[in-house]
Amino acid sequence: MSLLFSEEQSLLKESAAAFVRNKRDLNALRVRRSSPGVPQVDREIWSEMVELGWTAIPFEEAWGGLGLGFAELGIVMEELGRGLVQSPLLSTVVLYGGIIEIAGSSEHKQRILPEVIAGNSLGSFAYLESARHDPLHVETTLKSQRDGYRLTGCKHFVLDGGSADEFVVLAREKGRPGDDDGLRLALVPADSEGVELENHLLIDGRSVSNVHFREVVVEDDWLLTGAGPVAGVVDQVFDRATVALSSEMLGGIQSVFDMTIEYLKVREQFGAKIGSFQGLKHRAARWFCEVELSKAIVLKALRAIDENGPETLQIASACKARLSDTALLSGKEGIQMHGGIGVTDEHDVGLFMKHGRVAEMMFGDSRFHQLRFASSNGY
Amino acid sequence: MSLLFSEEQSLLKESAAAFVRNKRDLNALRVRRSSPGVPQVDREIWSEMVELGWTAIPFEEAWGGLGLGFAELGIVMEELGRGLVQSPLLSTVVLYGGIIEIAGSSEHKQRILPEVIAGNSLGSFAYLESARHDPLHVETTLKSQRDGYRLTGCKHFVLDGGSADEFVVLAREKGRPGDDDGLRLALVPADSEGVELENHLLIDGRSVSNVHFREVVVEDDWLLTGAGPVAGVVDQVFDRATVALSSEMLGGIQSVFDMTIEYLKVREQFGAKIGSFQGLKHRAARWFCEVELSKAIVLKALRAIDENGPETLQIASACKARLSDTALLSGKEGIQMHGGIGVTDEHDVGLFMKHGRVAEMMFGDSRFHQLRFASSNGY
Amino acid sequence: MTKEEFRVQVRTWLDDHCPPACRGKGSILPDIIWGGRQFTYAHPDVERWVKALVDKGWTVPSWPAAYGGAGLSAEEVQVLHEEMSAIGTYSPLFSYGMSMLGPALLEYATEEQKRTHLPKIASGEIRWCQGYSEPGAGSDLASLQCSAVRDGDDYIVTGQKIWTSTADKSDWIFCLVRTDTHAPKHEGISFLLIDMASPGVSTRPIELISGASPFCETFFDDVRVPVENRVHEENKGWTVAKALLQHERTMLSASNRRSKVSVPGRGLLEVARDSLRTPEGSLPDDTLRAEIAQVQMDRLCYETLHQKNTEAREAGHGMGPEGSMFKLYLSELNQRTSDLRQRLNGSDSLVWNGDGIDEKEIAITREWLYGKAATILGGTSEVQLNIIAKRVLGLPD
Amino acid sequence: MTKEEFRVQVRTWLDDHCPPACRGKGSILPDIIWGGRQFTYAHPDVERWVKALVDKGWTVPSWPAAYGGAGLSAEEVQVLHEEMSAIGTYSPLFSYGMSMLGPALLEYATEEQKRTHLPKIASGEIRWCQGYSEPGAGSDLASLQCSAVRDGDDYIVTGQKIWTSTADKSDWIFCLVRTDTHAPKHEGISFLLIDMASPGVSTRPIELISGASPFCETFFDDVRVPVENRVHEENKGWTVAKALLQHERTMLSASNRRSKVSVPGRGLLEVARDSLRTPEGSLPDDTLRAEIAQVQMDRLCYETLHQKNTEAREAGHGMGPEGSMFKLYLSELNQRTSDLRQRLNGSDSLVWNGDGIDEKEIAITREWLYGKAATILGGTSEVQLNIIAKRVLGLPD
Repeated sequence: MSLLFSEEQSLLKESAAAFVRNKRDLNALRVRRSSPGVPQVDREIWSEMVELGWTAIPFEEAWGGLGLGFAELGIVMEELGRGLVQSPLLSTVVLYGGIIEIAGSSEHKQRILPEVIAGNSLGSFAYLESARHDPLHVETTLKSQRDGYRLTGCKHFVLDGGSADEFVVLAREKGRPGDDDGLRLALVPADSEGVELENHLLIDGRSVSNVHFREVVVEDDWLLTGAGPVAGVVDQVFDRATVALSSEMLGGIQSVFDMTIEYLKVREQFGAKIGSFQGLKHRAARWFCEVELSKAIVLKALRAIDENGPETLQIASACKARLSDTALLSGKEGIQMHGGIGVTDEHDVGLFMKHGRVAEMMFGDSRFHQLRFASSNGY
Repeated sequence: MSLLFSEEQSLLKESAAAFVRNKRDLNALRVRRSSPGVPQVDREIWSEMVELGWTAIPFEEAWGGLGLGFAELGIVMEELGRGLVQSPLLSTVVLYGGIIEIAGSSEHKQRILPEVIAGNSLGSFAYLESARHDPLHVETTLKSQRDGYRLTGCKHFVLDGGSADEFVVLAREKGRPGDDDGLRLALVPADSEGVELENHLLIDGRSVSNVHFREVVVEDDWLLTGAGPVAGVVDQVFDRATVALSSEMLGGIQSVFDMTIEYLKVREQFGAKIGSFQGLKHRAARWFCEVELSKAIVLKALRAIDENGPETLQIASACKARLSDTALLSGKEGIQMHGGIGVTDEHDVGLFMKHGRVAEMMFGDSRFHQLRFASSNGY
Repeated sequence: MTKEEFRVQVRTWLDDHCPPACRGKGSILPDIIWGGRQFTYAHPDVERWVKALVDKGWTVPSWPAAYGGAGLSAEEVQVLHEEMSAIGTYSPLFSYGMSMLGPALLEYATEEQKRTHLPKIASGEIRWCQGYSEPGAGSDLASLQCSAVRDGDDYIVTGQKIWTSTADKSDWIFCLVRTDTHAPKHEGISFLLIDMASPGVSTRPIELISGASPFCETFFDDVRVPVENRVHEENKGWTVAKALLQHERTMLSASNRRSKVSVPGRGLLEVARDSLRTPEGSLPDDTLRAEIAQVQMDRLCYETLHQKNTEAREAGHGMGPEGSMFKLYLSELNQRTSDLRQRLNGSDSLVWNGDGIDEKEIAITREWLYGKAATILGGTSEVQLNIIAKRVLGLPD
Repeated sequence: MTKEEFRVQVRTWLDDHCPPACRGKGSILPDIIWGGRQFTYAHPDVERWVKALVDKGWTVPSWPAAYGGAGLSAEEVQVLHEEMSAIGTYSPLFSYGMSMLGPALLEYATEEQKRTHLPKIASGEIRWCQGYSEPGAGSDLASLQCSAVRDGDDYIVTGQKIWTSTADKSDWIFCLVRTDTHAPKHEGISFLLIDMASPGVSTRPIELISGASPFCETFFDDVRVPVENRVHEENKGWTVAKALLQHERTMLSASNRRSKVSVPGRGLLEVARDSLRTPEGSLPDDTLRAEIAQVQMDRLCYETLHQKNTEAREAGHGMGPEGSMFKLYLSELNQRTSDLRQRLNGSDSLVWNGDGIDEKEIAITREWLYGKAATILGGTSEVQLNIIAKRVLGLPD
């Protein structure tokens, strides 16, 4: 598949860019961070995104979708990242909707996907139980009872958890933490008895929750798959999520890069523009290379998701590893090259650095993906 | 112990520096490399070193030594490294003599150490059986027979093996490759029946051998220790060897650094001295920091060997890891900053780069020592 | 008096004057007491201990007794530190007055200036802050614009300073101001001491990416400063500034104060063990083991180099421009360490606030963010690299 | 003719003209045939195949038929490559004449020059080398000193060139020479074509840290060169040189030719499996797994970027100064790869010669050493960084 944009894709990019120029409001992010309580999803912006059809992008037309793919969704994510515009696209469309699409029965799809596309229903994926990304480390148990199942455990870092209507929960029916066997995926409405949330605001303004499940009753038809290995589904979902997130990171990275290069051209010290100093020039040029490599691999990975070939996992991991490293570099150079002003809260570069840092660690940092890439290549 | 030189140490440094200025002959190294056959140790230079008392430095006066330590031996090694003057100090004094001193009986010491000090006897340590440094991976077997033992196996990368009169061989009496138990150290004269050598010249002009042992008869009193664990002795020997080698590396590193800084001051391009370009300036300054850190840790590690405290192993590994990294950096920057001339055989910088590369990998590269440091700190 | 006689004297005095509450493991002594007019002691024992030190001149033991010190030799100072360490105590009084301004005054001030200001620094009565940087003059410090125009026996000071650390809690500020706008930039600068209670001085705290910070902006709006508060000659302030920057770098390069680790909060290994659920033994991920080992080994190398340098200075070699190397390397090493620690801590260290989150939970995060400033403030890494290249390596301009 | 009609034609022609020995897995085709007067074919089938390609104009299919090409469009060239790939064959003729000089001649040469030189490049009859660098003019290419003084209808050329790749095997050399010593350095340079059989031309091979090399020094001792061998105007040679450097960078940035890996010898993983005694499954050391994965992922990223760039060029966007990025990144990536491979290979890759050692044993070592030149020759990494900073990012001088 070509790495260049089709005409439709170029138009989508323009429309997303216009939306972001309009909605971008970094001061609101600052205010939000220092207000008490953890904010909910901004329903107003969300409904505008829904109207633009973005929630429909990756779903089949049968469910009301546009039948497009990640090549298109990635364009939107990238533009959102450019302006740090937050939305539940990742939690609701990529994770929640994605899992339903991959592993749900047609009844599940019928019930859930149209509501996701319409923006009426928000959901998320509750999987993490450790500080570092380690999706198979599942201690949460799903126990069969005479009248259905009981779900017990605690999930960390559930994206937009405080706004979700329903969770997909990764739970263990048998085996031990770390086994890739014995896992199940269960749908759990957020208002179920025994579900309790602690909501957290992250350094970049995202919201996540710790979700406790205490003997929550899970009905039979809430289970997404048979008793087969769920690990493959989880891999597939994470491939999608890492690549969508990588697109968002790419947007943020480009903003930091652009604002820093611009600063190098105007800031004067020692009687010269600081961009004329070769020490900074060479670093800027190397940074440019990393940004260009990042752009390329994101394009390839988005297309790999859509093609769903045998190398998708490797490409997705190479993509997330690269974007994590470039985000780290961009945060570091962005701040360092801005000097003192760069570490003040009033300058935007710090917000982008924090956004990059959160995304760098989410769904596995570059170390994680190096080893995942190695394993998937058989070494 | 102070990290500054005592007056005696300063004098030793001066005398070693004078010797090296006198003996330094990099063209001989080039000639040697392209001559057929693998050369033996240069006995003439060796006898001059013996006369200067360098072979006696680390040994007790009881055996004819000077009763000094690695703080002093390191001074000599550093100066030798500065001029790439080769000698069997590492193989014969540090490895062979060192093992006898640590693990030999008093009969062994009586027989061997005075001959080592007098320069009459050369020896080496035959331990390696894999491409990467992995001293416990020992497949060579030592089997008890009615009339003594039989040694069978092949050792790689035996330093100055072609010139050695005797080897200390690390062999396995029981257990499996990788076990730290069941190892023995045996003395084997080089002219024993069943000993066969393949001699190799390394890229930096050092000589090493593959030594085959085929059912070699080993008499009881050739064994250095009881049947206890030898791994501790091996660790101690490698601590000494890595730190002595680190000193030699430090000398080479400083030569490359000095010649490159000098070149930056004289070479002109684009109408200016290339040392005036900030891109190179900043890299030179960072390189300087690494060289200074290397100097400091070598001093500390040499003293740690002499004090033989509980943290010796950690300090020795930190030292070798640092010197390996700095040697790598120095080879890279030394050549890159010299430009085209730096990759020609006629320029000296390449010889120093090769010397650094060999030393970087010998006795474990920085990865090896990172993990050794971690293990010895309990994590 | 021999070294050992002095040691005995110190011991006796400590026995008599150091309250048990200020010693050893359960010591109530705070890490640092900055002093100043806004400061009050939380505990009478601490007050008693500091007063005793002040009376003895041992808060600044190497300064002459006439200026609040005790005139001790370097060797005696060493003994004093050793003996205090031995009973687990120290002199908690610390300030920019003691570490930066004091040494500069000793070198450049008039006798009257020394007698006026140094004893109040030694006793902690007056807290000082530093007015160097300006918004337009960051790395290029000497391009500063804050002006002082002579008017009779006063200067009229107008302009803005930034990164004036703890200005809102300080009593006086030492400032670089421009007294000649026509001279080359290094030759039109003077060094002034300004009472922050003077009319026209105001401060505003700076919020950093890590949240509230000790840094302020300080504004001077036609502030009158007596000419007698100028240190050294008019337009020769850069000489004083350079000496002072050297002291600052020396201070920043000390990897730790009183052997407390410089990066606050839980150690790397502790975080890794929690995060990887491995309370003891080998950690399950070799790549992380290697990364932890690398920063630990680098710190060992750095501390060794620092020790070597300290020994060399004690043996009479001066601290030269290589001070830049210490500032450069330590700030970057600390950044690498807290970056790794935050990464090991995983998703836990991405939280800013919310249910059940208190300051302790986000200490690692705040420290990581705050540490981003370390390679910028006090001279950027780039400036340090320039200094090393030029003044240590002698590379051409 | 439609694309598909052309495809059918190509297939038929290949069926008729490509000998079975030059196709598929067991193909006897060498990687590259450089041609030139010193060259002779080792196998008649190879000679037959190359002659057929030459007759058809398909060694340089996009060049006009009048100059030895076939005048194919970019799309047709693509089809040609696809069809040759499909049967496992290719056009082995390759030379600096084809990749660098030819495109420059097409742009700047006179009609007569084109008709004289291009067909002999297309047929492989004449092998060309490049005379750009000089000992005193490395990165600063334009400071070259080799002089050409006009004498009637000739130039008299005197001076030295270095890094003249394969000069000892070449027939002609294209050279930058100084024709005006008073003009600014870029404006006194001319571009000459010199027959190496001319009296006064001599060459000497350069030995590199990796051993014997294709590079030479080339000396010009009062060499007479007819004025008609100057390409473009006198003193305008830098214009030609710049175009040619662009072609060189494009060539160097192609990660591989005909999908063979660019780093010769055994692959990283193969070496690691041997060295770690792990013929299959997960390698025992996570740090090494991570390092191998990193270079493999970086290569994937690089190849993707290269593909994107190629697509953009095919869609009509020109190759701009970002060509520097490809040269920079690929040379460093290859260095990292061979550095890691050599490290994985451990003590085996430190050997230079001795008992039982042949060229095959030290291939990894030689390649690693030879690769050190990649970030220097063809424009150092520093020069590429300068170009990116200035011409791509627009940073000020």
